[in-house]
Amino acid sequence: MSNGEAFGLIKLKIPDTSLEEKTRAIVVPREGILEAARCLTGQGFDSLHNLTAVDNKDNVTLVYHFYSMKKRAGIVLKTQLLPDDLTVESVERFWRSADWLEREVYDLFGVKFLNHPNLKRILNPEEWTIHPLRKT
Amino acid sequence: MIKYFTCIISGIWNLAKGLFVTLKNVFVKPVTLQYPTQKLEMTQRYRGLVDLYPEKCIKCGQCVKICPTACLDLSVKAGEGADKKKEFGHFKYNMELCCFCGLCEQVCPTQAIYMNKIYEIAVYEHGKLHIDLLDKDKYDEWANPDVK
Amino acid sequence: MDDTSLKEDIGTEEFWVNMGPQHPSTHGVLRLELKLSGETVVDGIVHIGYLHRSMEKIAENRTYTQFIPFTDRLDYLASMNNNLAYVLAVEKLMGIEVSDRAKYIRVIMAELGRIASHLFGITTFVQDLGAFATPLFYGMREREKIVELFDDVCGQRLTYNYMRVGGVSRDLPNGADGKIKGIIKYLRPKFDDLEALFNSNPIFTARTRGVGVLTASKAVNYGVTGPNLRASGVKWDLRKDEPYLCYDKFTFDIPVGNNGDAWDRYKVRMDEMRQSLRIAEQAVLGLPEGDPTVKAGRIFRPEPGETYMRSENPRGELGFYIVSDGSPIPFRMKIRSPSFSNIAVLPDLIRGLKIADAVCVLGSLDVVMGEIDR
Amino acid sequence: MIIPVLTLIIMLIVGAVVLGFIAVSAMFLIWWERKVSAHIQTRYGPMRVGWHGALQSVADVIKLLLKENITPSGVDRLSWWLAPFFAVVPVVMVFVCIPFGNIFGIELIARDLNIGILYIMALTSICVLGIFMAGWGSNNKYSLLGGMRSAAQIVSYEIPLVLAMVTAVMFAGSLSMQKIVEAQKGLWFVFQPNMAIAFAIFIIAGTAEVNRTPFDIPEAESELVAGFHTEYSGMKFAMFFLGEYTNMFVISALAATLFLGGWSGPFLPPVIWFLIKTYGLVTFMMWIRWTLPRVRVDQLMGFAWKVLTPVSFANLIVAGWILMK
Repeated sequence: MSNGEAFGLIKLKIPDTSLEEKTRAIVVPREGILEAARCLTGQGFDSLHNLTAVDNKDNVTLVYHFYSMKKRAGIVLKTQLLPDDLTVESVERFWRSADWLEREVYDLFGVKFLNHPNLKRILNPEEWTIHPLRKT
Repeated sequence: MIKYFTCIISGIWNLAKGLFVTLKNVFVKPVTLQYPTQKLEMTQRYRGLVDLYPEKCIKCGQCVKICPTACLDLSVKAGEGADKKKEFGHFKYNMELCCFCGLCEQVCPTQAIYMNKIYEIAVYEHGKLHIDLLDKDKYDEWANPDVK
Repeated sequence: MDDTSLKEDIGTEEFWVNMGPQHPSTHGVLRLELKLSGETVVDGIVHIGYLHRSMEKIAENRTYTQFIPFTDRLDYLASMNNNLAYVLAVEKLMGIEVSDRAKYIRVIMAELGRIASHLFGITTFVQDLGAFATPLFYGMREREKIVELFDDVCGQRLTYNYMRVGGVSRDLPNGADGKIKGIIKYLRPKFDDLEALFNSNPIFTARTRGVGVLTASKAVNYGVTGPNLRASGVKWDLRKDEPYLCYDKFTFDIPVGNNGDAWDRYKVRMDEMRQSLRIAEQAVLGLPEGDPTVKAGRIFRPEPGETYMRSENPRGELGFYIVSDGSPIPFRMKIRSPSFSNIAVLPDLIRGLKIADAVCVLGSLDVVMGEIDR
Repeated sequence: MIIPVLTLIIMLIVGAVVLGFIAVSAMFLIWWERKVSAHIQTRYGPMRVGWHGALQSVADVIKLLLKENITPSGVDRLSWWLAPFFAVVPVVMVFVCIPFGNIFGIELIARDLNIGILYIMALTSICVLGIFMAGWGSNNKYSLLGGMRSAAQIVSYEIPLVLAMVTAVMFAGSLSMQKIVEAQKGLWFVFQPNMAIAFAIFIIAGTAEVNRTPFDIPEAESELVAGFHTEYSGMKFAMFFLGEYTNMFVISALAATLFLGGWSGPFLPPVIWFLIKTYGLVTFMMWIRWTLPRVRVDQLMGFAWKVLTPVSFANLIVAGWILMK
């Protein structure tokens, strides 16, 4: 399954989805992340390989790398958050690997994952108030 | 019952196999060195402390630019001679920061900066970690000055 | 005295034990909080971050070449492989093609690095089981041959900084291929010795079989990769499934476990070392001529864009996600380290085991704190 | 008046000789263990102090003697202070009836008790008290776990140990150590099939009794840091060390006496024979230690109750049947 096919499927569920030109990444709106995750688990993407964020100054982009061991395919999913409202639904209920990866993103970028079971700082001391990888 | 005893006997046999391996190694010559008296010879390409041939240096500053930890500090002034050849202001090497990556050595166009074979780099005074590369005798008092 | 008051009087109490950051078997500065009921682990919490150096922030202030020495410090037992993973990512971002000789040298170095890392991983694991120091010393002795070769080739014994974007820093020295063949010949019987020490040892098998079973679906769900994933029975190896360099030219097998217990994780590593020897042997026999080196001083300015490249490290899949904005330094770099995902599964595995088994499971996962904390 | 004084003087001399021997033997064993482990691991081991590091243990003892005596806050003072002594004193007392052989007709045994074996059995079980007190008194969770493990382990391994000893006693027909040695003048006990089994059981249970790998769970380095002696340092730690190595010597000496004919042997003087056998067994225990991994605590108990105890009991019954015949 290529990015294009997965895009088609997600597009059906979430009309706001777009495909990034250069990287062929699927960009979903923030509200649609759970729907997209449900769609992807249904398609056999059983591994959330990597989750990270990029601070583009005007927005913070979350980048999810999914792989499917059975289909031997991988896709990239992105969602953009505005700096004044860094909250997004956690996908921990679909992929347990998201637990630590989301904690790391929270620690380094301050993105709050809603409904995360244990959203605490993971690398930095808990009493810190800053998020070191933010550019602003 | 038979299984119980065969289990015990095969267990003992397999333990004995492991014991034999260790016994075999008792008769192997020890591979370690008696360190301060015996020393390992450093290889041809060993990356020890940064050293400099001042006469070869063309003061291009590439080593300073590529150093990932900014441990080299070079200042250049215009020469007083007629050809206005560049001259050293200072060339300092901060060994505290150095990560011994060897990039300076590889980037140098004239092989002026190189890494010597000194590996015993503990000193008693903090100041000695800041090394003046232009000083000819800078490494003479180090642990093994004969290995240069 | 009735029953309830008796229970209150001599009732048992669960207690928390703090294991680490200074503890003989936490492989560095991992901290585990274990809730124990007697000898049994009721719950465990993993605390990491004691070795956090913010590599990702450092990367945002270094040029692409300058960051290579820092990758040495991620998984410090497999620096060669980290170097390789990083330069592969930058090459993918830049679209650089590497010469054949450089590819072969990289494969040899990566496979020998894998053996060196697995030797350390297995023997420290056995040390955690209580075979104090002897297997570790054997492993170190065998590893020393590989480290000496690396020392010959690149001049350092731990932090190699050998790979370069577009090639390698230096060609192999004269006689190195003979030396590599010698190492391969030397290592084969030594692996037999190590296997004789552990494989059928009843104590070792009793300690590892059925301990810390990681099922395939759980492993995939947790993002566990590398030998730990293969021990759970998932035949997934990037060298075969998404071949990079010239791995598709070599014949080798992927060892897979059945149960996903500590024994399988040990066995997969042991078998993998033999396969690595096979690959290294084929590579050194087919080593092409040419110049693998590149100029160190070149400044790379990739097009604005991003890339994600992962490669098979000894501990799993090491991925580099690099975002470039066209300048000589990366805009953002994320290091997806295998141990980070592998250790996250630990609390799930040790629940209900004895404290000795918790140590066994931790050892069998073979994590390196340098890349967990980054 | 003369005779009691003379007895007292002889007692003091004997005591001093035994204590001196214990100290020297423990120091030798520590050095020897370091050498054995080093050569198994293809290292040199201590090489600097004296010939091949022979005086290394002396240097270590001096260092331990000069160390500050630290008492952590929160320890249970009484058991904390008494534990090291409880670990050493019973082991030293065992030496009363260990037969070293004879020189010029003088029998080298402090006192040949007619209930020698019983006395030794009683004393070796006291050692566990010291370890448990150390574990309890340290106010440290790791130490406590170590102490608990130790109590469970030593109590369960006592049974096969004693059963194996009883087999030897039955064959010798006496509880006195000298008589047991004399009973083996013709043929060592170990060459009889069911005594060979008893010997194997004795060595295994003895290894467990002295807390050495593969049964070293009370101090399991990789799990419990150092187990019961985590908090101890300086001379108190040295006492535990002394106790451990002396205990090892005692178990080996017992095995040599009960099964390998004690000091009896051809050509060489008896004392030499005794020491060769004992140190040979000690070396064997070291060899095992540096090869095998550690068993888990439940496996350890399972092994004691499911394998060693039934086998030793069956062995005892067979021995009785053979004797009755």
